Amino acid sequence: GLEKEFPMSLEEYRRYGRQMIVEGTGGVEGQVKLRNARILVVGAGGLGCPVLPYLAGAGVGQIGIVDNDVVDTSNLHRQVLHDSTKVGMLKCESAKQVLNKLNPHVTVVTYPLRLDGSNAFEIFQGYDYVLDCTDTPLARYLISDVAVNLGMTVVSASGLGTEGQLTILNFCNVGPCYRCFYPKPPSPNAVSSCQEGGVIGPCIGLVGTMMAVETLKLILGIYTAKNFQPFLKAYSGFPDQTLRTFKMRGRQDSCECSGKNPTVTREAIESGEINYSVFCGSRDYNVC
Amino acid sequence: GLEKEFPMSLEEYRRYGRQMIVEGTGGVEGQVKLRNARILVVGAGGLGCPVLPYLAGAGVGQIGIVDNDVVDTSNLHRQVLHDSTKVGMLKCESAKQVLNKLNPHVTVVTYPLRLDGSNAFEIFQGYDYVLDCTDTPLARYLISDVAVNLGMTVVSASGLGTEGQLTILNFCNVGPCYRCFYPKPPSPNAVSSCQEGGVIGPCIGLVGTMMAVETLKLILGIYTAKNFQPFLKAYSGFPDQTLRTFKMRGRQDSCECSGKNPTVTREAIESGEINYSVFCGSRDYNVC
Amino acid sequence: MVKVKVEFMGGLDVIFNKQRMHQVLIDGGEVTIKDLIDYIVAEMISNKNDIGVFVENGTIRPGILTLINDADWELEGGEEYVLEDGDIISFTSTLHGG
Amino acid sequence: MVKVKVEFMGGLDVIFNKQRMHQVLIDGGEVTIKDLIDYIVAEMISNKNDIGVFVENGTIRPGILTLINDADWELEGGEEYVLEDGDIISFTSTLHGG
Ligand SMILES: [Zn+2]
Ligand SMILES: [Zn+2]
Repeated sequence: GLEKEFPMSLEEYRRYGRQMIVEGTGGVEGQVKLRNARILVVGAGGLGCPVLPYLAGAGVGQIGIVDNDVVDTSNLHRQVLHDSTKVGMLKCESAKQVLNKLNPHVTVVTYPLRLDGSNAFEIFQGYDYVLDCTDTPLARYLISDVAVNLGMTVVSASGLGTEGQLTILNFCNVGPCYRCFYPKPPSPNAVSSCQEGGVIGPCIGLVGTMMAVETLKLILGIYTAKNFQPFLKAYSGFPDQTLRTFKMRGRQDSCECSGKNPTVTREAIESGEINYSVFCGSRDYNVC
Repeated sequence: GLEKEFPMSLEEYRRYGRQMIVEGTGGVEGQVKLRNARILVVGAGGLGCPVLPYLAGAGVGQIGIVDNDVVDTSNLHRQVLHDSTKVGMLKCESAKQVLNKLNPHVTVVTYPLRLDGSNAFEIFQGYDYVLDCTDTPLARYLISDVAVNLGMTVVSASGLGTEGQLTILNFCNVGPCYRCFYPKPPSPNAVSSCQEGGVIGPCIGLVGTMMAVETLKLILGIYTAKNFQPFLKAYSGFPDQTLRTFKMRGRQDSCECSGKNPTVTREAIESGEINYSVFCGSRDYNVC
Repeated sequence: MVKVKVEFMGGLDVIFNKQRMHQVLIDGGEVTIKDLIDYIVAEMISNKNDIGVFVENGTIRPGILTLINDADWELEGGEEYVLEDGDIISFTSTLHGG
Repeated sequence: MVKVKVEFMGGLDVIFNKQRMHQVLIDGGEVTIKDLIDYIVAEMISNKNDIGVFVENGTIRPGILTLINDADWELEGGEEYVLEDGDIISFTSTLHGG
C-alpha cells in the first residue's frame, strides 16, 4: 500500500535526509528502525543532557526519561539541556520541553520518580534499550539486574573530573552484565560523586554523546551477536584528549545475575530480597 | 579590596563550584580566566551547537557567534541547539537565545554575516581565541590566515559522515597554521559537504564537544609553548568508536602565511588580493 | 628482572603523586601481577593510609579494573599472569558520576 | 619484500571497496612510500576513474594527509621514507563539513 511505498512523510524525509544518506545507516529502512525504537534514559544529568537531544534529533520514536531530581544552578555548567529559567523544575519535564520543540515527531514520556526494585520492571518493559546515565553504584547494579532479567541491552556510562567510561551490558543476552565486571560492590567510601569530585562539563558531555552514537548503532544493527566483543571505553580529557578501548571479559558463569545459577531474579528484586542499599553500603550518595 | 578577596559573586561560586574543584582547572583563578576570556565561534551548525552551550555553561565571559544562515528542518538532527519553532530564524540569534537562558552571566554577541577578507579582522580583534566550526575549505583558509596575521590561536574541527578531525592552529604564534598542513587547496570536486555526504548528529556533536574541551584547556593554560606538540585528532564513530592522535609537522618556513616570507598578509587579505574563491575553486559549497 | 609500564587511571593517580604512568623494574624470575601488586603497595604508595584505596583483603579493591595491554586481566589469567618486558599494566578506578 | 598495513580514512575507503585496512606485500629491496603510492594506484584502486581522488600530478592529491605510524610523513622524510615491516601507513582525506 501507500505506506509501504512511502513509509515516511515528506517532512520526515526532509528532517532526516542528511543522516539517511550516510553509509551504514540503512537509508529509509534504518530511519524506520529509529522511528520504531523506544529508548529509556535513566538520568537527565551530565550524561543525559547530550544523549537526549541527539536521540530526539535522529528520530527515535519514543524516549522515556526517568529522573526525580530538579534543575539546580550548580548543575548548569554540565547539564546544558536545562537552563537558569528552569531552576526548581523537574529535570525530566525540563528535558521533555526541549525535546518536544526540537522534534515534534518524537513521543517523550517522563517518569519523575526514583528507580527502585519495585518500579523498574514495569517501566523498563515498554522499551527496547536502556541507557544508564545515573550516578551511583546502586543505580548501576539495579539497572543492569533488571535489564538482564528482561533480556534488554544496556548502554552504560559514567564520568568524573575529566575522565569517563562507557560500556554495553547484556548485549543480546550473551554479553557480560555489570555484575560480571563487578561481582562485589566498591566500598562506599571509595566512591566519589560529581558533587565531591567535580566534573568538567564537556568531558562528561563527550561521554554522553558517545552513548548516543552507541545507541544509534544498536538500533541500526551495526552490532550483531557475531561481531560484538565486550569492551570498556575510557576517555580522558586533560591534559590530552584520548579514548582507549579495553577488551573485556565475557559473561561469567559465576555471575549472580547473568550466570548459570542466578540468584538475582525478578522475584528477588521486586520483593526487596535484594536490598541494594545494604549491598552498596549505607553512605548517602549525592545526586550528580 | 573586596574584589580581590571575593573575585566572584556567591551565585557564580554556586554555578561553577563543581568544575572549580576539578584538579587542573586552577580553582578560582581558573574561573576568573574563563570569565575574562572572549571566544569567537564561527559557525553555529553541527560543531557550533555543542561547543556553544558548554562554553557558556563553563562561564566564558564573552562569546561571539558568526553565522548568516537560518535554521532549517534538515539541520535539526545534528544542530540540536536550535529547534523546530525557530525554523527560518538566524542561527546566531537562535543560539544567543538559548545561551542567554542557560547562563545570564555570559555576554553573547552575534554577527549575522558571511565572514570574508574585508570583515574578518575587525571581528576577530575583539577575541582571544577563534573556533573554526565552518564547513568549507574557503572559510578554513580565511580563518587561519586572519588568525596568523593577528597572532591568535585557532581551534579547528570538521566532520562528515561518521568521522571527524580536530587540530589547534597557530598555537602561540609558533604552531603550524592551516596552510602549513595544506599549502595547496583540494580540488573543488574532491570536497564533500554534509549536504551531499550526510552526517550523523552525535558524531559531529562529539567533535564539537572535543572543541569545547580544547578551548577550556587553552584558556586555563593547560597547553604551554613548552608542552604543545602539533597534532591532528581523527575520530571515527562507526563501526567502532575510536580517537586517534596523529603527530603533525610544525610551522613551515615555506608557508605563505606563517613562514619566513609571508605573502598572505593582512593587507593582501583585506584588499582582496588574496581571492579565496579563486584559490579554492569556483564550486558552490552548500552550507552544512 | 622484568620492566613494565604501570598506569593509574580513573583518579587512582591521586595516590601515586598524581602521576599516571610509571616505569617499573622488578627483580626475580617469574614475576606475576600478584607480585606487581605487592610491589606497588610496598614501594609506590607514598602515604600508607592510601593502601586501602588500592587493595582490599589481599587483592585489588572491588571497583578497580586491571588491564594487561588493554585487555581485562580475567582474559589473561588474572593474578597469576606472568609479566613480560614491555607490558603495560593499567589499573582504573570505576567511575560512578553522571 | 616488505609487509605493511595500509589504511584509508576520511571517506577514502570508498575507492577501496569500502575497506579501511589492507595488508600489503611489495617486492623489492628498498621500498619507499612513493613506490607504495604507485603500487596502490596500479593494484588497489578497482575503478580507474577513481585514481584522481587519490593522486594528482604524480603525488598524493592536495587535501589528503599521509601518516607513517601515526606521524605526519613530513616528519619522516615524505615520499622518500623507506618502508619497514609492520609499518602502518595511513591516508586520510581532510574533512570540511561542520
Ligand atoms: Zn553477569
Ligand atoms: Zn603556516
